[in-house]
Amino acid sequence: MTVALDNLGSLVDPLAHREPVAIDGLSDVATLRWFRSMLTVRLAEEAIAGMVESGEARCPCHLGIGQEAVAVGLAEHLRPTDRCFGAHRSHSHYLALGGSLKELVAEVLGKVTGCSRGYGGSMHLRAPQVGLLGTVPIVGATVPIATGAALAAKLDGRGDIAVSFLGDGATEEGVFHESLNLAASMSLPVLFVIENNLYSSHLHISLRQPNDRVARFAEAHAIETAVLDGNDIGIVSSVTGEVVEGMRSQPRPFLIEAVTYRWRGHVGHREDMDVGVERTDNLPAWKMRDPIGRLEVSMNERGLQEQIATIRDSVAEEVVEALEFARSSEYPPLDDLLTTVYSNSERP
Amino acid sequence: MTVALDNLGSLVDPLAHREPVAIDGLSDVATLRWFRSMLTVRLAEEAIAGMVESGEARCPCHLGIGQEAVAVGLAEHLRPTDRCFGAHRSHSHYLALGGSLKELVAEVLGKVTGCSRGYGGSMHLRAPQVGLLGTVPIVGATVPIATGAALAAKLDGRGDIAVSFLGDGATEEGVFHESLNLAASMSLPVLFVIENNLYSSHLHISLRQPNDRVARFAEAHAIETAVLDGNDIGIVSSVTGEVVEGMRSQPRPFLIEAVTYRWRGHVGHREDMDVGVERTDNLPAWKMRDPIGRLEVSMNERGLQEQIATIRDSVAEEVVEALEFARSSEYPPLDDLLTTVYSNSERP
Amino acid sequence: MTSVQYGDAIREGFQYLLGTDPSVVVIGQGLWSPWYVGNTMRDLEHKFGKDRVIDTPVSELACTGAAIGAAMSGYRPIVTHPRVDFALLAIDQMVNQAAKWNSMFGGQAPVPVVFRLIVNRGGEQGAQHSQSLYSWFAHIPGLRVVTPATPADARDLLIAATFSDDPVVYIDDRWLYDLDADIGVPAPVDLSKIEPQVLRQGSDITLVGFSWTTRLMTQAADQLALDGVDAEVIDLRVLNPLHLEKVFASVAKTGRLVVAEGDWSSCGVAAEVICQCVTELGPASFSSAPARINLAQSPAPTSRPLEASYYPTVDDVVRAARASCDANPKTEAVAQ
Amino acid sequence: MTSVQYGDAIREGFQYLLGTDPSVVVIGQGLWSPWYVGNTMRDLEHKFGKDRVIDTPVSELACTGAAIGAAMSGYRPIVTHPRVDFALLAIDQMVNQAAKWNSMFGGQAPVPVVFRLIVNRGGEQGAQHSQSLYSWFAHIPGLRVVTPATPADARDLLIAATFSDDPVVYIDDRWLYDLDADIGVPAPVDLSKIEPQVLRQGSDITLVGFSWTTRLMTQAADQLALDGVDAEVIDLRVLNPLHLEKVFASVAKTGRLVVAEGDWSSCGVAAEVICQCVTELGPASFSSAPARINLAQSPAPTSRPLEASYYPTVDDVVRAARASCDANPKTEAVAQ
Ligand SMILES: Cc1ncc(C[n+]2csc(CCOP(=O)(O)OP(=O)(O)O)c2C)c(N)n1
Ligand SMILES: Cc1ncc(C[n+]2csc(CCOP(=O)(O)OP(=O)(O)O)c2C)c(N)n1
Ligand SMILES: [Mg+2]
Ligand SMILES: [Mg+2]
Repeated sequence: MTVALDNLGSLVDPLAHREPVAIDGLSDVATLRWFRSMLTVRLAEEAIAGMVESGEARCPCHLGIGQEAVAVGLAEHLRPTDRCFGAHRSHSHYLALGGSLKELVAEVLGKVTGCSRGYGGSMHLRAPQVGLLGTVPIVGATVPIATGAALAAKLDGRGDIAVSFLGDGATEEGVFHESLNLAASMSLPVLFVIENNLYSSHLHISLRQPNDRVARFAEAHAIETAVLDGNDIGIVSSVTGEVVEGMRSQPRPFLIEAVTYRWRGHVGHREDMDVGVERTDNLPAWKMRDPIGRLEVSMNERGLQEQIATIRDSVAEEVVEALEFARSSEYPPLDDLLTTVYSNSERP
Repeated sequence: MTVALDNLGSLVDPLAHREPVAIDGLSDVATLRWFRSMLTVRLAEEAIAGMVESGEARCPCHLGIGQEAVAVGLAEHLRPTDRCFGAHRSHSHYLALGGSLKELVAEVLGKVTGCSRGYGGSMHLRAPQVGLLGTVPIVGATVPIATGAALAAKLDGRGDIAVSFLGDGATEEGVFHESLNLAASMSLPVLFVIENNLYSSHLHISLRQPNDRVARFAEAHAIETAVLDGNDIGIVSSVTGEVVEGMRSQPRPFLIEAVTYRWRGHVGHREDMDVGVERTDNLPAWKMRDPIGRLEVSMNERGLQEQIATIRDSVAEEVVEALEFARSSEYPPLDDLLTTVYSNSERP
Repeated sequence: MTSVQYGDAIREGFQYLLGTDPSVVVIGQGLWSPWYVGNTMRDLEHKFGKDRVIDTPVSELACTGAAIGAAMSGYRPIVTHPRVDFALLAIDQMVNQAAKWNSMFGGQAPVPVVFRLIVNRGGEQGAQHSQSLYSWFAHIPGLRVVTPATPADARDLLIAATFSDDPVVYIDDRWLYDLDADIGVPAPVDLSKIEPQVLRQGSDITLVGFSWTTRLMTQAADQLALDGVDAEVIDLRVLNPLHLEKVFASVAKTGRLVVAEGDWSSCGVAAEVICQCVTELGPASFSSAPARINLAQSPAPTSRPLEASYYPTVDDVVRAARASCDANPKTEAVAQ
Repeated sequence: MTSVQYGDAIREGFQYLLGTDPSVVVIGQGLWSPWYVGNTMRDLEHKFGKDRVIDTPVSELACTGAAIGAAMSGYRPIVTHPRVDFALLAIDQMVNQAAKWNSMFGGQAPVPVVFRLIVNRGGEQGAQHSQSLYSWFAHIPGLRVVTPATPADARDLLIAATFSDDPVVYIDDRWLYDLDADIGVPAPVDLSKIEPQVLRQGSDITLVGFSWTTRLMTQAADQLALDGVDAEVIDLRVLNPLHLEKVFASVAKTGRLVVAEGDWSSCGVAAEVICQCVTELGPASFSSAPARINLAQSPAPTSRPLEASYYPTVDDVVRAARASCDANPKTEAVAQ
């Protein structure tokens, strides 16, 4: 009759889990790849933050700075025939999967060279060639869509999986639970990846849910779960690698709860405000759990300083090039508007 | 990482749980009241079944024959200022709470003397004077409504509670889970009463969910639960009595999962068909777990045969009178149609 | 040509689709039960397997989203809601997601899904088991909406909808399931080429219907003919995108228009048809005021006599058509 | 009289309601954040307590249902959806439940709830953060729909909506939040008595708007006046039940009509207004074809230049009004 539920415990303590990423046994190449990929997300988003601040980027931008390890750690286990879906905060998903940086920045600026031809902005990203079938800002919307993509993958029978990236807030939408049940009762190979950053806009999870560990919802649907430190790319990668392999050989759902933290406000570039509400959280402490910093410490220990510096320069240059590309691109032609509604270009 | 979930075990075994209801320590009066109330539901529904079969009743009728103990066992702990809500199969909720039998039958026949003035039929019952604020057939719809009635009760601060009657199928609607979360995070005094009859129309729960014990959803929301034999009115009454008392003194949600079984098809009078699909279940065995029969055995042991016979006659007569009342009533006047849309009788 | 009922014709459409295209899957609540889908899916789950004809938990939103996800992954799913009313739980996926997906991604992301919604009303089912809401879907750019009125269309527009690369709302009506007609063999057609159909030529007045009201219009035309009124009957077939050229041509000829819609009047399809005729043709093309016929402006009641008064009848159409023909507004116009 | 902006006027309405009636509670996602609700709720949670001004989990359907349940239990809840788009997840509760509840129970079960939906678009937010869907709600009997266009209405119709015993959809528009006007003290009015308002008298043409397009109409009228066109501007205010007597009277006088709606055309409110004017007044009352102005018939794009071309402008209205005034259909009618 009584309910004893685990909560996230030390995983939400910014003073804990600051240890460097364990890279023993991992090749330099693999380590550097992680670093490069996370840094690409970080620097791209910092550049976008700058454009938001200056007013150059006008669409709503939700930055995942601080959360890079989740998508990057998973992405290396995925293949282009997998089907991934995100939401409003999906720059990291897009870039980690290998979406074009230039097309991302162009999209943010509303240019026709953007990944969505300038029709979507930051909240609507797509890169089907690398398996990202769409990210949209209605909270929870892509969860059942990913579940259906998993149904397709299961019917295809080629071991592909679907991935649904979502936040802790999205677990409050009923459709998330409906999707868990569909996936469980039909044994669909969909990986629910929850980036639990403890916030839904301005509201801490304690104001919205009776317990901060959202993996409990999957358990109630008899779905296997792993709850982990989402700021440790070593853990993310090793756990998701095993999970994805298992799902490919025996189609079934799985839920990863990756505990992480966003550094910027819910939307926009600021660190001191969430949707107009002043932040009172302990951001400085969380910054000590920086997923990139924790990897860098290990890399430094291994003596990769030089390579790190090279990557830094190279990524920074890529970002500069992407901005130039985006800025010099055109806006979509006006008469396109009515021919993008239907697939045959028929005007409504 | 692995999931070990209890299931309903012997509670779904029609060969188990056939023991007579334990009435030691219970007064004759109380026992007879249970019997009378359950029998009223049973005979009323059998009469309605007859009218469906003959074509006299035309609205869709979902009969709860076999499930009477749940509503009856709970109802005695409720008061008119509580707020109860049901769904498509709610004759038992209406009658157990004390709704007028005459008005029920009149409503089923679409007469203006019906509890909903002939505007609702079997699927839309209401008896606010006894705390039933509405039953409607959109699956899951009244679950958040009851949750909001609990919010009102909490704001009122008078110890009233809300009751949401729902089925196992309704737990597949996302809004059920959203409501659990609202109730848990706001500590709302809403009692979710799930009559788990193992079916949603023609589909057994094993075809729809990975586990047959739906209380697991409440547990995931840190809501206390009780899972019990819904065909044993003694158990239903003693458990719900304690639960309701606790909720009145300290507002919080609770979920009762009462395992039971419906004898008739999903809709209509037949025992051999569910929504056009032939039944292959073991109904004869389930009939041995008859909630009324199991009480009657105990009552016979106590020597209440004579009182039982009297009640039988009296309830049968009430049903006959209700049918006469309904048949001799008028249909609603035609020009009412447009004046029932808005509360001030304004025509749309 | 063989005579086939509307309900069976839908089943023929499903059989054709499942039999000829392995990417077609059907998913929805009640697919294995005649209570929910009538005879339109009879035995298909046995014939084509329960992994292609999927009966589901009671989760309208997730099932609809799942169909959309499968549509993005190489399949042509048809998701069925056995009542339009239940589909209201799935509106986000239909309207916020599917309808906008291609446009949101710059015209590069088609979603070939069919939302089959069944209008199932009458029989004292009441307010939550009665809706059609055609105009809601007709209002949304990005959706195609088809409302078959005949057995041939019931089958062929289902096939066309499934082979369309856009999200299509296909609305069939249980009241038409016993309507029969001779139909040929299925021949795939391009949905975007489907236009309204003139079912009866006439010169005195234009009667426009769709889905169930087309039947009303045809019956009313027969009755009007007895009185010497020669009505032209047009079945709209596709409500979105709405192509009214044939209706314009007809009204330009007859100068009189009655539109019937099995739904509420306010902001409905009939309002749209009348508005377009007036704005396109100009008021001077009308010999009398156009008229529309709709449901009573209330939720559906249950009680039998109320139900009878709630739904429009052939007589209502005949009356409106007669009133239109009796009026002589050209004189009024001069008088004004 | 003090000058108050539309956004602040809404806040005044809430303050009045929460301050005068203990049964009023406000519930919705984002109530404590200006990103979601602008300045319309500023500090109210501190002033009246977080148990009466409730920010919620991201659960649109349950929160809406909860407001309905509270409304059945003696409260007058206002549930807020910070974007109309999000409310699409709550359609079942709004349309299947609240709108039908009183009728389903024979007129004995009123549901005094307000659904406050905010139109929040532009700013490159895109297709899922742009919708208004006025006509959807105007289509549903049982709902009342109010769309304030002025600061006074923003406040007073919120109060009237809350004191109405029916479910009311109150739609405010972020684009109007900085509109200011002198308004008096709040005086409760009976929502069912609210009629369209003539904001400017004129004799040449009738311009009908609501919510944001009323502003367009007023500005267009000023511009037309410079050219000697004397436009009458009418703000609809309430879309359901729609009372058009004042519009009929105006069109009977001017013979010309342009309706503007910040939404798609097909089956929209403008279609309804034009349809009613034609069916009620007859085509002969029109000196030229009525016209409507709507959004481009596509999902909202993000890119700035596309956005600019997507939304109607004052110039669009002026152009349509001029075209109407230049036409001379009476001659055409004779010619036909
Ligand atoms: C259906 C819907 N409701 C509300 C919103 C507003 N909204 C945008 S993001 C967000 C918070 C989501 O939180 P979470 O899922 O934890 O993701 P995070 O922002 O933390 O990445 C909300 C409420 C929305 N976009 N869609
Ligand atoms: C939203 C919605 N979807 C589907 C239906 C059709 N339907 C009516 S009752 C029912 C089964 C519900 O099962 P359960 O909740 O277990 O209740 P039971 O019938 O067993 O009492 C279904 C699917 C409906 N009425 N509403
Ligand atoms: Mg979050
Ligand atoms: Mg059941």
